[in-house]
Parts: sequence; structure tokens; C-alpha cells
Amino acid sequence: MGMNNMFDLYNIRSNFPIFNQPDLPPLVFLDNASTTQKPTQVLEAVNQFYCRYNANVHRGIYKIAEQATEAYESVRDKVAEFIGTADRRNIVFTKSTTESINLVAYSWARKFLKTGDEILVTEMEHHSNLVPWQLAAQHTGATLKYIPLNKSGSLDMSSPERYFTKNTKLVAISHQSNVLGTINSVKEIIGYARDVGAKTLIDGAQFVPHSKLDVQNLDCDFYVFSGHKMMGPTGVGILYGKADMLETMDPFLGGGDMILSVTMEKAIWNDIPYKFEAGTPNIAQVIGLGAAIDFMKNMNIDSIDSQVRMLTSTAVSRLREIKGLTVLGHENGIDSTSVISFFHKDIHPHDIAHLLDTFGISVRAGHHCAQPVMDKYDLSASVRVSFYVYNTIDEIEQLISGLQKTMEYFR
Amino acid sequence: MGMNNMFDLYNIRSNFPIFNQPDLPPLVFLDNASTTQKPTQVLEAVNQFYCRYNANVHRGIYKIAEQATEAYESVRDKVAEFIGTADRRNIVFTKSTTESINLVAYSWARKFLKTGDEILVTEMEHHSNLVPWQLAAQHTGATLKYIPLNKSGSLDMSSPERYFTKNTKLVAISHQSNVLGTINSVKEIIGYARDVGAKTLIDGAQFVPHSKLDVQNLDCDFYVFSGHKMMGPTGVGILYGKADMLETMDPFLGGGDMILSVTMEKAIWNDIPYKFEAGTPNIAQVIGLGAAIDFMKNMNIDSIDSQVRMLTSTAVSRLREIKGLTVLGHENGIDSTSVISFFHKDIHPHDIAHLLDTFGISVRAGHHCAQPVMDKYDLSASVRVSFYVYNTIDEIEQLISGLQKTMEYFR
Amino acid sequence: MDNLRELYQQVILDHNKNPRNFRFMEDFTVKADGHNPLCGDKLQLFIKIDGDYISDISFMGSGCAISKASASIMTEELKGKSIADAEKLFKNFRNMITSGEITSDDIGKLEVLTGVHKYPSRVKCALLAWHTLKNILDQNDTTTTTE
Amino acid sequence: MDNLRELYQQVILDHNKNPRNFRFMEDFTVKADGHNPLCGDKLQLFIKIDGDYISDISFMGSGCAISKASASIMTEELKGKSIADAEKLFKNFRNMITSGEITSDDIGKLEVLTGVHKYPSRVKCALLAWHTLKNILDQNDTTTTTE
Ligand SMILES: Cc1ncc(COP(=O)(O)O)c(C=O)c1O
Ligand SMILES: Cc1ncc(COP(=O)(O)O)c(C=O)c1O
Ligand code: FES
Ligand code: FES
Repeated sequence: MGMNNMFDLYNIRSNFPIFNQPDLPPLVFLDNASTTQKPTQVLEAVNQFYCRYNANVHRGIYKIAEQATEAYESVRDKVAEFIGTADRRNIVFTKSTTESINLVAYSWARKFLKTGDEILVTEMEHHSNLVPWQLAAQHTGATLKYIPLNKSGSLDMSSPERYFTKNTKLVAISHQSNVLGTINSVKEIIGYARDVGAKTLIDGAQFVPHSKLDVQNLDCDFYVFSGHKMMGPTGVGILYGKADMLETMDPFLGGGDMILSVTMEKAIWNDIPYKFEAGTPNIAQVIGLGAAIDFMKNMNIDSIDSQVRMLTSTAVSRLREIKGLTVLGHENGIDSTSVISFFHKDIHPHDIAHLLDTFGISVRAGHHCAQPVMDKYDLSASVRVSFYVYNTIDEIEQLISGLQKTMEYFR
Repeated sequence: MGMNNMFDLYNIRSNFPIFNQPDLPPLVFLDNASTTQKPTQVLEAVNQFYCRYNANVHRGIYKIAEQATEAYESVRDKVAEFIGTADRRNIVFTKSTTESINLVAYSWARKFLKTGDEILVTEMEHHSNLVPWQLAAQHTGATLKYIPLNKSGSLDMSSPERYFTKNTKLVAISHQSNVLGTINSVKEIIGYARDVGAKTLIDGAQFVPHSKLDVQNLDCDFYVFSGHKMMGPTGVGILYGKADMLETMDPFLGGGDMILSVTMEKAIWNDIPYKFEAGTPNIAQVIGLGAAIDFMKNMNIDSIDSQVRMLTSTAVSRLREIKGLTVLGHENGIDSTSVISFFHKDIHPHDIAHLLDTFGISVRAGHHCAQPVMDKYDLSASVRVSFYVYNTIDEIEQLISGLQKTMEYFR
Repeated sequence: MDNLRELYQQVILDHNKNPRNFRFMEDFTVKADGHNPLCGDKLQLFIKIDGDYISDISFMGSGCAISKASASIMTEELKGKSIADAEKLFKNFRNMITSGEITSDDIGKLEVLTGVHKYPSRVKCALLAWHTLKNILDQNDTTTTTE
Repeated sequence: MDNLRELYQQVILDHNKNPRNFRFMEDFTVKADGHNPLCGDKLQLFIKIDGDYISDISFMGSGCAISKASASIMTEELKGKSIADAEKLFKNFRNMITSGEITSDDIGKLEVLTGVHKYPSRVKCALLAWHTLKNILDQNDTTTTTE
């Protein structure tokens, strides 16, 4: 184990029941960019809710309803603090990153964009940060433009004036690529956007799970991420929005809790963030997310970051030693971590993933919901491994030996 | 206990951890229309997922990803069978009833409605089945009309020709009122709608938890309900839609999993129901819903129905004996169950609910997200009690004595 | 029952039953409407101002015991007070009702409402009349400064 | 490794490495494109029909070992067969690949693919070539009947 491994790994893994099932084969889980495993603390928080104070929020005045409301709302404070804003009204709970992005696409973009306006994305986006803008563009007459990707794995920022123009109204980019692991210079990009008066949305689904985020410092208009990729339950996403942006937006879903008063003819919207949280929210999931954030804070986000970086750089080196394998991106001078995609000159990615699975190693094969990235490399698919804080150097060795056996088998 | 109580109540309650916390005061939970308690079986299913095969669905080819996909998709079959359709493509998973309704409002109503068209709702709707249509009407130029409510608690169907016209394009009504407990004659209403060529959406959030549903027999176009009101986890809703309806609709959320292929310029939609399930779904919650349905089937839905009816009619009689209290609806000849709203001539509903809480009884006070119903009765709020299968006659007696003490206190 | 006494003190029940200054006012200087969206309850507040002083104050409307008692005691406390003192009392009261702590002895009979802070859903009830008052005072401020 | 053998039998590895009839055809009667949206892989199938018989058949494209082997064995099995027999084989094969059961002995070398049914995500791989074939046959049917 590396020098900069400041974790007692045995101790961390002991918090995750899935790694400690006596009747199951050991799990080498290397698909963390897709979803992460959950520590006992998160499952406990969810169970405590269901077993001790399960009630709907915001409306009940009896004890467990007040308790549920307080627990739910306290996670809003927790998320706000975690990402660096003092204003709890900035935090809207959704079901996923995907819903967060669509909320902005419907309630902001469809309201404010028009023919001639431009939405700027990148060629590196997950479909969730691409398709909603295609739909919004179609609907409003706006045009979708994109910053191209270099084969080295970073965005081509050689001539920003080509992409950031007076027509650019929204810049929607990922903080980190879910295929290449590249971390984009979002601060610089937000600066370009501000210079031309464009609003910004940052997709942090891959970044937040292992890196310190400070939205105030970034000064983006919107920031989105998912709970399930940072040890939280499935079914909860976050939308951060500047208060003045959220104020000007139309509501997204109509229903209970998002209105102040309703007659048969019309409704008056509730204040932000409640205006955007219609219906019974994902209460248990939000509470679970709170426990995940506590867990991350206890571990210390910088330690998570360096552990994941250590694993990533080790794996990149080891993978590059294998003949016939090509690793995408991760070139010198590019900030990248946690996610590594590669392909073999002769063996199809799905066959590799399948064989690794028979050795007990879970990796992803496919386009990773980012077909334009695959197109860039003229691939239909790649193999992807992605790390989280509970992974170990030993698991990387198992991966390498699994790959060697696979190549042997297919020789 | 009544003759028609075919339950071993002790046994049923023993499945619900929240009723068996030695260090907490006993919980008399009478706010089941808001959300229900969860049996161990549901919590176990969720925990088993997180502890044994937590992975994202639809994309992974490794073992636990296949297992997760199979578990998630098998609930689709289960729901289909449970509500009476043979076609799994009819079942879309959402986060709530509210999202299900909004999905139809965005993807169907906003696409197909235009000025002059009419959306028909009722004066009895939950805000979730009202506000989305107000928004859709505003957006398309369509007009919102409504079937009025009689003070007796039922819809005024005396002259249907006034509401169902050649302009009526959509009829969106609740199967059961969440304030009055009234079950509407939806089959008749769907018939009227069909006669004028209108599509139909039935909000079954209150109905499905305790009654047998057969969508094929109803022949509605859409049917929506929530998992958390039928012992399932928070964060999962269901949209049933006829296949030809779902086919013609635009997608709702754009993102991963809802497309077949994407270039920077355009996307090709996936087949139904996947076209409507963008992003990482609420996997654990759907799996929990599956366990809730199993639990209901084991109990037998008809037994649940008669138990809830027995509790309701007992409570209505007992409440009507109290001087100064008025029960809304539940008149002779009106089919009603599970939910009872009432008010006291001198004591504010919130004070009643608060005092009952100090006696350990959880009831709801307010407008129950159905202000038009309150307006009808010239009330700003009512007290609402609502039963589920684990409630007991003894709890009704505690409610009655709590009310008596409250009146004493406020005399 | 002990929990109960904590919130619904005898004084509160009394004000609920017999609210003071619960009447329309014809010759008010300013009036404002208050609305608690959580429950739908509404309140109307009337104030007659003489120079810098509140010479008369009354209210009407529907509401729970907490909101009625809070409004009733408020009118009792404010009658004859200066506008500056009313502002001060608003701050002290809001502070007490959200924290449960009494940081100033200038709180008068309002002390009976201390228990409310334990019930977040009822804090808005206790504040309804006060927020309506605040609206009036801010209005009046504006009028004063623009005169 | 035992699990492994179940799916990736030696025959499959061989067909993957040396796919039979893996070539363009110039003088085809019909051709069709297949696409597996799950992975993005694409396949092109060419058929030359003489009367009711498949006189030549070939394929091109990218794909995993399962899809390639499945396509390769399919072409071997179909060459020289009648269209009716091809239809029958399609049904038998689809049945085997989804259920894992061989209900007809008319399945030939395709038996090596039985293991696939245990892996739902790979069933589409094995069916890619066959679905493309089915498209062609249905096309051809139409042509036949409208003549
Ligand atoms: C009749 C009815 N419709 C819709 C809803 C909204 O359900 P959810 O909050 O789960 O979206 C409710 C819940 O109270 C309801 O009772
Ligand atoms: C960069 C990025 N954006 C968006 C998403 C979508 O997240 P979710 O599926 O939780 O909505 C993902 C998940 O894979 C992602 O990696
Ligand atoms: S409940 Fe309405 S003001 Fe108290
Ligand atoms: S993985 Fe593409 S066809 Fe098998």
C-alpha cells in the first residue's frame, strides 16, 4: 500500500455490509462511477426514520411529523454547508442529477431562451447533461453548441471566443467526465461565461463524491449532483441554484407543498426552495443522504480525495503496462481521477467485463451514457473501472491479474 | 372487535417496527392518508438490496448489476399484475403520484392540447391533480373546468352533459377523496369521457392502498398512485398508461437510459416504458414497493378493504355521537372509507390535533392539500383521521376519549 | 397533560375564549391583513396612531388558540406604546418565540407564550399577528420618511 | 473458471477469432442492418436467395465474442436451407436462448450457445444476427406476397 494511504482500509470497509457478507463471494466493486456502496450509518439513518418517526413532512403537527420535518430540513442545512453556501434556500431536493438538470431545462431554459440564443455544452457530457438541452433547444428555437474534446482527454479551450459569444445564454458542463475521469477547469469556464453574460450549470455527479466543492467560490448559477454516487440512497438528487435564479423560474412539478394557496382557478407559489418540491418528497432518502454527508465529513473529504487519486494513478500505471490495452485520457498535465476507461485491441469490452465478472470483479463496459465521447475515440464501447474510498491496491492487483487471464483466455 | 374483523391484529402490528419500540410511547397513528407505516418485510427488501446486490440497473453485465436489474424489473411485472394489466410496458416508475401526474401534464397535455380544448377535473381534487392542469391549461390555452362537489360529499353528476362536451379532451379525477373518503364512480365517469372522446387520468393515491384495482376493467388511459401510501418506501410512484398513449407522448425527463442512441445533434428514444425513466431510477424504493405489494397480497386485498371499512364506519358513528363535532361527507348512499374529516364548532382543528398529539394520537389538521374542498365547506381547515389495516377499534376509543378530554380542556 | 400545560397555559385558553380588542375599528390610521399559509388562517389588524403613539389597536379573523391569544395579548401590550417600543417588543417576542429564551424583561404578559418555541409548526401561529403588525410598522415607516 | 466455460465455450472462442462467412457480398438479394442499442454494436447481413433457398449468406460488423460467434454459426447453419427452415430455426434458437431449453433437436451447432440464457444482458448479443435475419425474412415475405 502506498505511502499516502492514510486510511485504515480494513476499518473503512467494515462499515459497508456488502463487503462483509459471509455467504457471498468477496465483492471487488470497481463500478463506483455508476453508483457507490452504502455504509451501515446510511442504512441505519433510513431504518431509524422508518422504524421510529416515519411520517410525512411539512404538514403534520404531531410529534413524529415534526421530527420527520426537522430531520428532512436539517439535511438541507447540511448539504448547504457541505457545498459552501450559507443560504439553505439554494438547496432543492430532486430524485437525481438527471431530474435536477431537467428541472432547470424546463423551468429556466424553456422560460427564458429563444431563437438565436445558444446553449453551450461539451462533447464530454453524460446524456443527462445533453439530452435535456437538446429538448430545450428544440422547444425554444435556441441552438446547441459544444466545446470539443481533445483525444488527450481534455476540452479544447484553445479558442474560447469561438464558443462563448454574445448569444451564449447558458453554459452547461460537467465538472468531471464519467468516462475519462478528467476534471474540467470549470472556474475558468464560468469566468468566460460570465464575461458574455451567460448563466452556468455544473454537473458535479462525478466530482462531489470525492472532492471538496465550494459553490460560492465557483460562482456558478446552478450545480447538480446525486446522492447515490456518494454513499447515499438511490432516489435523491440535489439542485443548487442561486436564489435570484430560483426566484425568477417557473415551478416545475405542480402539486402539494409547492403552493401557498389554491383555488380552482389559480395557485400562488410557495417560497423557494419549496416551490420546486411538489408532492411527498423522498423523505427517507434525503435523511439517508444526510448520514452519507456526515460519513464523508468524518472521513474528511481531502483524505477521500487523496485515497481515490492514489488508487487511480496506481491503476493507470498498471493498466498501461499491459500490452494491447489503451487507456483513454489521463495524459500528463490533465487533472484526472477516480474513473479510467480503456480498451483492448482485440477483445470486445463486454467480453472483458464478462470475464472479469467471472473472477468476481465488477467493472462496466459500454458507452457509459456518453456516446459522443465514444464517437470521439471511434469506439462503440470501452471498459471502465472507477474507484471509491473503500477500494484497495489489492483489488487493483486482482483487476490486473483478471485482465491477464482474460487475454490468455482469448488468445 | 367487530364480526367482520378477520385479522389477527396483534399479528399484523407485529410486522411494523414502529409500533414495537420499547423505549418510545405507543403510537396511535391515524394519519394514514398522508403516509403509511412500513412492515419489516419492506425494510428488509430495501436493506437486502443495499447489503447484498447494490448496483445500478440496465447497464451493468456483472452479477449484482444483473441481480439489481432483475429485482427492479420484476417489480414492474408485479405492479402490472397487481393492478390488472398483462402488459409490463404500461408501468412507468416515478418518484410520486405528483410526478406521475406532471409527467402526463407535460408529455401528453402540453403536446396535444390547444386553445378551446377543455380539461375536466373535480372540485374534490388534491392539489397534485389540480395545479399541473392549471399549468398545462395556461401553457396550451386550454380551459380548466370542474365537476362541482355536493355538500353531502359526492360529485354533482346531475347534469353530466354540462361537463362532458365535444371540447373535453382530458378528464382527470381522483378515485377517492383524501379529505372526505368518498370513492367516486370513476367507471361511470370514464364512460362519459369515452362518449365524448376524452382521455382519462385517475388519481388512485388514496384508493389503491386498500382496494382491488382493475385498470383493464376501468379502461382509463392513465392511472397514478404512490408507494409510500401503501406501506412502500418514500420516493416511488407509479404511472400506468395505455401503451398507445405512452407511445405517442414526448419523453419527459431527458438523460441516461431513456435513449437508444445519442449524437451531439439528436437522440433516439428508447421503447416504453424506458422512454420515461431517465437517469438512475429509485432502485431500492421500487424493490421495497415490490415487497409492499407482496405483503398486501399475502394479507389479501379484500380483507384489507373490509378491515378499513369496519374501522371507518365505527369511527364515523362514534364521532357523530360527540356534540359540537360535524363529520364531512360519509352520508348514506355515498361509498366512502378510510378517511374522515370533521370540525368542532368552537375549537380550531390545529388545537384539536395538537391536544390529541399530547395524548399520543397522531391526526392531521389543515386543508389536506385540497383547499377547494375546504372552500366548499367554508372552512379553512378540518381535522382528519385516516385508517389503515393495522389500526384497531381500541385506537378509535382512544381517539374518542382524547377528543372528549380536548373539549373538556377548551370548555 | 403536563406537555399540554406547557403550551396551552390557562391564560392562553382565557384569551382564546375572550380575546381582548377583538373588534372592527372604523377610525383606524392603518390596517393590514395577515395570512398563515400553513393553515389558511387569516387576521386583520387595525391601528390608530396619534403622533408616535399607538392610541388604539384591534384585530379580527379566524385562527387557533395560539394565534388568537398571541394577537389578543399583543393588543393589550401595545395599546399606548410608542411605535419605537412596538418595534422593540416585536424583536424581543420573535426572539423568545423562536429560541424559547427571554433575553429582555420587557416582554410583559407575552411570557405565557414561551412554550410555543418547542413546536415549530405553531411558531407561525404565534407570529401571525406580529408579522401583520410588522407590515404595518414598515408601511408607516415608509410613509413617515417620505412625508 | 467453470462459470466461464459455461458461456465462452471453445467453439465460441474459435468462431470469434475466425468468424465464418465474415465478408461483404456484392451480388446479394437482400441485406439488412442490425443494431444492439445496449452496447452500440452493429452488424450487416447479406443473403442471396435462389428460389426458396438461401444460396449464400455473409455478415460484417463489430461485436462481442457472443454476437460474432452467434452470427458465424448462424451463417454456417443457414447456407443451403430453405426460407421456411430458416424461420423455424429462428424460432427454435430464440426459444433456446431465452429459456435455456432445447425443445427441438433441429438446433445443430447452435447448441454451444445454450449458456447465454443465464445472462440476460448477453441474450441480445446472441440474438443480434438473428433479429437482423428476421428483418430480412419478413421483408422478403412481404416482397413475395405482394408479387
Ligand atoms: C388523492 C391524492 N392525490 C395525490 C396525492 C399526492 O401524492 P404524493 O404526495 O405521494 O405525490 C395525494 C397524497 O396526499 C392524494 O391523497
Ligand atoms: C457526469 C454525470 N452526470 C449525470 C449523471 C446522471 O446521474 P443520475 O443517474 O444519478 O441522474 C451521471 C451518472 O452516471 C454522471 O456520471
Ligand atoms: S393554526 Fe392557523 S394560525 Fe394557528
Ligand atoms: S456486447 Fe455488443 S453485441 Fe454483444
